[in-house]
Amino acid sequence: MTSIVKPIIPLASLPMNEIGLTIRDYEGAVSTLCAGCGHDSVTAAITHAFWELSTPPHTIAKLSGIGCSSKTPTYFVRGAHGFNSAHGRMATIATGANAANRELTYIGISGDGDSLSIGIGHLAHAIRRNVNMIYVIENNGVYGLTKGQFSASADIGSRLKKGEPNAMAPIDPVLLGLSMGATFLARSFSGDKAQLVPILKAAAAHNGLALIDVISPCVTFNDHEGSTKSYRFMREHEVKEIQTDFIPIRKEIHKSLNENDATEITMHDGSVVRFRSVPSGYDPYDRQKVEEYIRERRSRGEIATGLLYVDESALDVHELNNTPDYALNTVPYQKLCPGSAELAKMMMSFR
Amino acid sequence: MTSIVKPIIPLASLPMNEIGLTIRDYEGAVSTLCAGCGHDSVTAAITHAFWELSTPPHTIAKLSGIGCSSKTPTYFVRGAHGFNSAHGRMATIATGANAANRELTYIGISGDGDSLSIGIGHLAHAIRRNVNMIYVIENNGVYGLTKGQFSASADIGSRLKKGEPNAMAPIDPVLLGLSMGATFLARSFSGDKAQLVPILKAAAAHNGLALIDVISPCVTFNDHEGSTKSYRFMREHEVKEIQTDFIPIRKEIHKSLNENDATEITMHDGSVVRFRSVPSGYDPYDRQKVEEYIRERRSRGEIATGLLYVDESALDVHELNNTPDYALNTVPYQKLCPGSAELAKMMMSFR
Amino acid sequence: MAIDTAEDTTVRVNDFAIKLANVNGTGSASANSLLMQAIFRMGIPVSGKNLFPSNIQGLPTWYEIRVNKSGYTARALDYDLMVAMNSATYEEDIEDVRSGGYVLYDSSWPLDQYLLRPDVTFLGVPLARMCIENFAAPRERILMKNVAYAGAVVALVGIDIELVSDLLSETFARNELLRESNQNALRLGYNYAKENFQCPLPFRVEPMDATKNSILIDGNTAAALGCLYAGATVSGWYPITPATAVMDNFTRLCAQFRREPVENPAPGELPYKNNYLIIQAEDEIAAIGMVLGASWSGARAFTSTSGPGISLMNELLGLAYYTEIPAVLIDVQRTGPSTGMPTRTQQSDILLCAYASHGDTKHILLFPANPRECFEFAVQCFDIAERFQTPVFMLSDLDIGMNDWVVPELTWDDSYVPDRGRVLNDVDLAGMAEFFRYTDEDSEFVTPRTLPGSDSKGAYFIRGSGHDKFGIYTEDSEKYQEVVDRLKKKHAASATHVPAPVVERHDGATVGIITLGGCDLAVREAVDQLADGGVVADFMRVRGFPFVPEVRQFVEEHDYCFVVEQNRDAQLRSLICIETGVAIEKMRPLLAYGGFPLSARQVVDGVTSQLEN
Amino acid sequence: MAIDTAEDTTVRVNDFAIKLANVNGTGSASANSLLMQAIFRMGIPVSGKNLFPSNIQGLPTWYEIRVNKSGYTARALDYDLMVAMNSATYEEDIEDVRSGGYVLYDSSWPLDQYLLRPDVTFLGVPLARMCIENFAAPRERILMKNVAYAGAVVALVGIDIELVSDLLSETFARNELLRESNQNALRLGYNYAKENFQCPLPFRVEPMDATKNSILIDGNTAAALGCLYAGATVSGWYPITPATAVMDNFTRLCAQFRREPVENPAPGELPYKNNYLIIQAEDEIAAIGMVLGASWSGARAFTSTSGPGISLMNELLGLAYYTEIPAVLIDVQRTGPSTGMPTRTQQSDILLCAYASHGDTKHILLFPANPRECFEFAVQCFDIAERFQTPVFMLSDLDIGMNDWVVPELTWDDSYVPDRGRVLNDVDLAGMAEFFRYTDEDSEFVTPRTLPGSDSKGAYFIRGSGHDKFGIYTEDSEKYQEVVDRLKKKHAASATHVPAPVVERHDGATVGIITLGGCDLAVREAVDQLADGGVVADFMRVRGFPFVPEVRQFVEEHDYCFVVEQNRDAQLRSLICIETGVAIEKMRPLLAYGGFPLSARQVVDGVTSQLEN
Ligand SMILES: Cc1ncc(C[n+]2csc(CCOP(=O)(O)OP(=O)(O)O)c2C)c(N)n1
Ligand SMILES: Cc1ncc(C[n+]2csc(CCOP(=O)(O)OP(=O)(O)O)c2C)c(N)n1
Ligand code: SF4
Ligand code: SF4
Ligand SMILES: [Mg+2]
Ligand SMILES: [Mg+2]
Repeated sequence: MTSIVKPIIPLASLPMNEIGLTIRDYEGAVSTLCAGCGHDSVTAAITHAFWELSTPPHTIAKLSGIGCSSKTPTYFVRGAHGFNSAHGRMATIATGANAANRELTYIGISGDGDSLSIGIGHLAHAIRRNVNMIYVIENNGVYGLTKGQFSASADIGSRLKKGEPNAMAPIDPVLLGLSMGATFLARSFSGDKAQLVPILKAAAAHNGLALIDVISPCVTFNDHEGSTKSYRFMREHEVKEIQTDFIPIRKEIHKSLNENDATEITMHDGSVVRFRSVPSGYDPYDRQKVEEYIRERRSRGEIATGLLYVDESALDVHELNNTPDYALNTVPYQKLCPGSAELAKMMMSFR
Repeated sequence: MTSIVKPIIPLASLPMNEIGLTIRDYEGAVSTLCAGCGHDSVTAAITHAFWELSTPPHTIAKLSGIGCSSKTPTYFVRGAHGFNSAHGRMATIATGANAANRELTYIGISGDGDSLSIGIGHLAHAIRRNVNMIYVIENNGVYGLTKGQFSASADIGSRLKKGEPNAMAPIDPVLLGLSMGATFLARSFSGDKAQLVPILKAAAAHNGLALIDVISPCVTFNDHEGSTKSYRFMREHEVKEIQTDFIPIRKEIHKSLNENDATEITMHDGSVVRFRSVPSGYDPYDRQKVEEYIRERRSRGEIATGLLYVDESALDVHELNNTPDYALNTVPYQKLCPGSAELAKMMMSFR
Repeated sequence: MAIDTAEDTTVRVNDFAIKLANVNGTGSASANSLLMQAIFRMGIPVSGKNLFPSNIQGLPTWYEIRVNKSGYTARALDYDLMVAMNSATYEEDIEDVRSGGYVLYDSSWPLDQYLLRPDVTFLGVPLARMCIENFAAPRERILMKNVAYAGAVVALVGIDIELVSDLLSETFARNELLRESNQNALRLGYNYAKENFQCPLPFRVEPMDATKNSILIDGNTAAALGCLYAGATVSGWYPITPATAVMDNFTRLCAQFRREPVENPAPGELPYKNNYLIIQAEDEIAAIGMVLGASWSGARAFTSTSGPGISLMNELLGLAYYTEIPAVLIDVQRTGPSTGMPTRTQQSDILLCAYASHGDTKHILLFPANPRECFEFAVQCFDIAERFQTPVFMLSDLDIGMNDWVVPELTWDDSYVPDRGRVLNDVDLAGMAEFFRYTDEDSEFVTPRTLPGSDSKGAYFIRGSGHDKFGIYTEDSEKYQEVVDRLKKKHAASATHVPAPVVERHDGATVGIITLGGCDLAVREAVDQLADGGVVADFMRVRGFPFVPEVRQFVEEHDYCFVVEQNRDAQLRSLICIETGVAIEKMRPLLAYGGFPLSARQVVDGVTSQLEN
Repeated sequence: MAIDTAEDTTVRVNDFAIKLANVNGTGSASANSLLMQAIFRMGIPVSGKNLFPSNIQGLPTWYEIRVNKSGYTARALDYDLMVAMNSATYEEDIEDVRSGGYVLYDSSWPLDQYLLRPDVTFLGVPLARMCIENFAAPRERILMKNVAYAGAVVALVGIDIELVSDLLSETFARNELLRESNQNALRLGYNYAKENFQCPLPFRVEPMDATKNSILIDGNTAAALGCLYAGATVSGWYPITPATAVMDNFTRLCAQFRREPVENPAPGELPYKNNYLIIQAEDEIAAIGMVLGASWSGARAFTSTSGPGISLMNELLGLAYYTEIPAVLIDVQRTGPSTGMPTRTQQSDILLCAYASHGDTKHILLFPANPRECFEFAVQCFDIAERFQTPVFMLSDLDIGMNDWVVPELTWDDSYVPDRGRVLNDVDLAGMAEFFRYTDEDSEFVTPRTLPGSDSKGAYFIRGSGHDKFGIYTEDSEKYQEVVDRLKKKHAASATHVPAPVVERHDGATVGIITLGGCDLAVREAVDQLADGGVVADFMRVRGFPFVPEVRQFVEEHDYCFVVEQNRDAQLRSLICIETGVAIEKMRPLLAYGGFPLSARQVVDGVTSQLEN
């Protein structure tokens, strides 16, 4: 029931892209996420990016793991082929699908739990193989679908809904990517469509794995205990409480990040996050500088955003394996089977 | 049968350490690895380090995964407690053991296959949790025990015994460690006991996870196809060949790395590896510089060795979790059980 | 504005069912459990089943309350009253009421004509309107609607309003404002019903004395309490519905009862230390790995998970079995296969858990039927795991784990001494000539172990690879077999340590009914109903695996038995057959695997239809 | 220097067994298989079993050659000749020779007195000395010792020396130096034996004509060939003994047969492209994930692994089952549990594979008995997997997979057309009003699928969560059950597609013997031996799961059956009972699980001892 068919209301006035489709053609089922969830904004950006790119919907393969974030592929490009797999395993399935058919545009949607805990090994190795795909982490610092545990990207000292502060350093997927030899690394904020859409388009154009870390706030589980705005705060009996029984209706946060300065964004729970777009003149080709830049910003309490690193020269998984430029799943069986005569010949070597 | 009991020949003349034990007391069963295997040199260094440290054998817990490297804990400190677990899972078991008993010295031995492929997620998260242990990767670039496939640390362009060159960039555990917030990172060469022993001792003293990447050549599967020294090269019928039927007896490579200059070491297959020890005055506390240094050396075809990074200020898993300084497994049951009266009291809240 | 057409006027006291249809995330669950709690406090046997979606906000969710003076509180399928608060599901919800029943709805908006079943009475309460008139904040308007309909239900079924009012005051003791609004909303609904409907309806509650020594508790909380009382100190876990609350509760309980005060804390230091360490692992493989590491080291350690987690633990479970390391796993089962329906219940991990891992492996399973057994069995799991040095599974499920059940109060015997199994300490070692890990087996085929940190005489090298009884690596057939043969015998020997089956025999019974776990209540009710209909059946609920001989005997004593379980493939029946050697044809599967708690009707219908054939 | 004490002088032609004891990594395996190959080329049925350690160099390893004119080539346990080349195992090796048998040893060093069994003839050949005298390089001296003892064996059992010499020349065609030394070493050993012993010994070979249309091949190579011929293009795998060679061979074969020439390669570009992609994954979870991704996309994809790998794949196998994605898994079984004995054989993943994953799941299994069946069944696996859109396992084992077997030549029918199952292309879609993934089931309960890249009309969203027949997410009991019920029926329908059991009935049989896989040869030999001893037994070898009705009938037709299998827990017997409903007591387990290939003696002894009781 989490996917509800959205009525398609023909709006003649909507603009068409190069292949004659409107933005509506790139939408999917109605979202069943919490009102105000950052993931819905990412969905909107993806919808937009594919529409702008005029990618024929049926040439898109959208994959995901398990989590609130991983539900979202149902909510964009209904005409695309989708695979909602198992928790943490999206990268492996995308790798296999891409191996069989390199001609599609692959987009994987994952969460920080999905990609940085259970699936971190697969992410690391998909990066290393340079599987040609867009890999989006909808990063909210928590496990949304299982109701608010910290993820490995939770910030030091943040307090989760139910108590103890998190004291371990967060895993930054961009730094992980750098250490694994990634060829495209970007970061953005769910609410900044102006930044996110071009990044998604660049990612689609990139030959190899394009990792996009999108900070995407969870409105429900950032309703921290410490916050006096919390409904929960006011209740006495923790034991019997039915967690997350009431979830107030929130609005998605939309905000464009400034070009050359830090942008402060207030989250639903009142906390403030400082984003910084890479400055003009920033060189995304120098791996060492990139790392330095990210760490330096981090040390100032800022999150660097933008297209952070790119290496267009690297080979993707198919080039590394010298496969043909057509899809392997289209090779006719006659070509694949050596036939009886070859077998008979081969039998000689087994005598 | 891979562990053969070594006859203990009392040698009165052997020097004793602070607790009156000789180096013999820190040995284990006779190695069943291939003659000349680098892992045996690492075993010798570990034996030496613990002897020098005068660590009482029974206070050592040695753990491993599966692989040639993972067999080695049987070969050192026979009086220590050992756990040869499953492929890639050593870090998880060490974490649990350490949680239950923080008072022992934990040493985990792993291979590059064990730690950088199947176990990479556990390694990353053990680093993040800063589990107080020595974590040794006996890194040979191949899967030794399963007969010579490339591991994720195999160098670009190297050729494995059976054919295709490896075209993916190697995973460097030190760079991975930096991206995960590691607190102790070192690298050495199996043949350089002079460098390795002090690193092991420093690792034992470190409060947190001390990762040591030891380049440890596999003498059997570096017998590359390309090499004219290869017995295999001379045979015609690949199909029927019994792989690795004949393994020539080799000697371990021993060589101290130079202090301030690169050291070239010729491997058994004739290839040359350039090691470089960190220069005097090198600052292992500056994370950014460390990264720069490693990458710069790498770009010159050199492998930086030595104690590369250390952060003594970070909290280990117990400090992060505010546990007492005694072992949890020693807390008497009476302290752990709230008793019937408390239960009766609690029952009131369930009415 | 009741539409009086088919009102059923037979008065039924303490015997009815209410279903409440809501949208999740709107705060209804608290209101619903308030009703159930109030009925419980009136001394009446009651149950509440929360049927919720795998989603955080905005989707349909239901709550079912069954009141039954005789204690038949399994899920009812006949609803006397439907509280229809979700317009998106009006149609199916109204369909669901029994003929002659009632529908309570929000009459702020009119009901579509086509929804108006003639055989049902519609009770409209203008909830939204009332809340808009009485509350200012939008958030409050949404929330108070729930309390208001609860108030109406209180009036309609005759719940003691003061009791409900007290409950609200307890809940909001710390917040006067909220306390006030809640009380107001309660009265709003209550008064509206009193004024507009004939209260109480023909089905109603009247105080009883049946729950005095009982509590309302869910299985996950009870299991966590069991782990606390068993003395567990380490756990590794990974979040998963419906098991997460086991660890949430364990964490909360540890924070409450396991803090060791620090005399003079340094500045910045906390004034206590935690005598426990709970690690949220990176995945389930790591979770079980941590449990094995800690158990190896002699701590009582456990994990809680659900089907997908057990699948991932499969490899390391074989390691634990073969190396003989204790481990406690609480599997709160949900509907499979794969991700399946994470918020629906099932008993479909039975075979997986019994034989988890490749190669020849067998594990010990305990099957609790309710939260009280979750508490007791959790403690037993640790005793058995340490005694037999092997993984032990408690197979709970979503229905037991996440719903509140009325069970007798949990009690604790302070003379309990944990069975830590055969562990040698340094004194023991000193008295021995030599130590080998897998020698010196006792009558139950258990051999003593040492813990890391023991004197070097007790040092050995655990390995999941072939080993002989000395713990030494081997590739020799006989030496290998000697060890795995003992493991098989050890497993069999544990049969008398798992909770014994509950058997109830009835004179004249020819047929038997076998069941397990949370099916208990529904099957018992069915047995009674069948008896009323002239079919006398004996009853057996298995509570542990391996099976004691009684299980086989029970089957053999009957012409045939029905095996009632909540999975598609008759997994319990398979296990009984394989492991007791009884003829499988003597056991007829009676399966309900739609994901909802079992109801007696399903059992009665199943039995009757097969008897007719 | 033979010690003539108890020489057995009965001449036995083409009916004996040799065991060769070596140290691994010394080059002995090539010499040993040279002997076996030569006997094969003489037209005589022969087998070679390599019993090697889980280690690379320096540990004991054995090789057994059985020669049998009647084709009884299961493992023999009576050795006529022991080639004792490993002083570390002299004692047990010499113990192993049958009374009246022979021991060949290196007499460069004297044998300890206590080793000299009086009932055995010792044949000393100064191998090391000869090699030191004849070869200069240390490496050669070690290697040539092997060829030299092979030469002695050639003389001792009467193998055609020219044939062996030809084999060596073929092997070292490219290297004259090595060819020369090998030839010299062969003659050295041969001549020494001829000169010093009475050659041939009473047991010996004589040319036959029984292997003309046969080949010598191992199961892993054959399975790889099957995957090649089936048209597999993608594989994801992770190295593990004893499955690694499947992928090694597949890789090699693809490089040979699957390269598409490039017309005018750019400078630096290779002159061909690979019509395949084999990915060494980071672990087995990734390996099966890749297979599922590729199969979803319509490629024929497979993985090969062993027990620990299947355990790790457990979760995703449930996803594949529930979402109906084809997948082929080759499980080359080894001795469990856990890491177990990686270089020993067993059939102990049967239950795991049949029911892999949590929740209710059932998979399709094929059980090859030899390399030829590995080839044929591998192809069938793909047909069945794609037809039934579900994972299919081929359960090979170490004995089949890694040993060379004499089997009839593999042949290929060029008219073979792969069964790609029900896949809709854009033309099909154009003709349809609408497409839903799990509707329109055929008589075998299979529904058509589309591939990613198809027209948007065929686009759908695969999910491992609860779904209805339209593929839409559901938490509704009926809709959920409709799908899983069809899955159960679909699984049952595949029974007639898996290879049928092989049944051999004998007049007057009262007892049946059921077996599977590599037990085939030993059980057939045992059936014949039992018949000689007056016990007439019918024979059935099951070759696939789910079972056809014939399996149940076979059991029912006999008073009882023995189920011979290589695991501790009688897993096949359990599966037959659960799935056919036959009484389990009618099946008596006959189990051999020490890790070595089965021998007829074990079966005969097992049956006889039970018959006596
Ligand atoms: C093997 C397995 N373990 C656990 C779960 C339970 N689970 C579902 S979603 C999720 C985490 C989701 O977190 P994240 O990926 O960050 O996504 P979000 O909901 O925050 O978008 C977990 C642990 C599962 N589905 N499968
Ligand atoms: C789950 C699982 N998969 C595969 C294997 C087979 N295996 C044993 S060792 C090994 C790799 C060893 O490589 P590495 O860790 O680098 O150790 P080395 O032998 O090179 O020292 C593999 C894949 C296994 N034991 N378990
Ligand atoms: S719980 Fe958080 S992540 Fe999930 S849908 Fe709601 S707001 Fe989004
Ligand atoms: S195979 Fe390589 S890694 Fe393994 S023991 Fe031999 S030399 Fe060492
Ligand atoms: Mg998240
Ligand atoms: Mg290695």
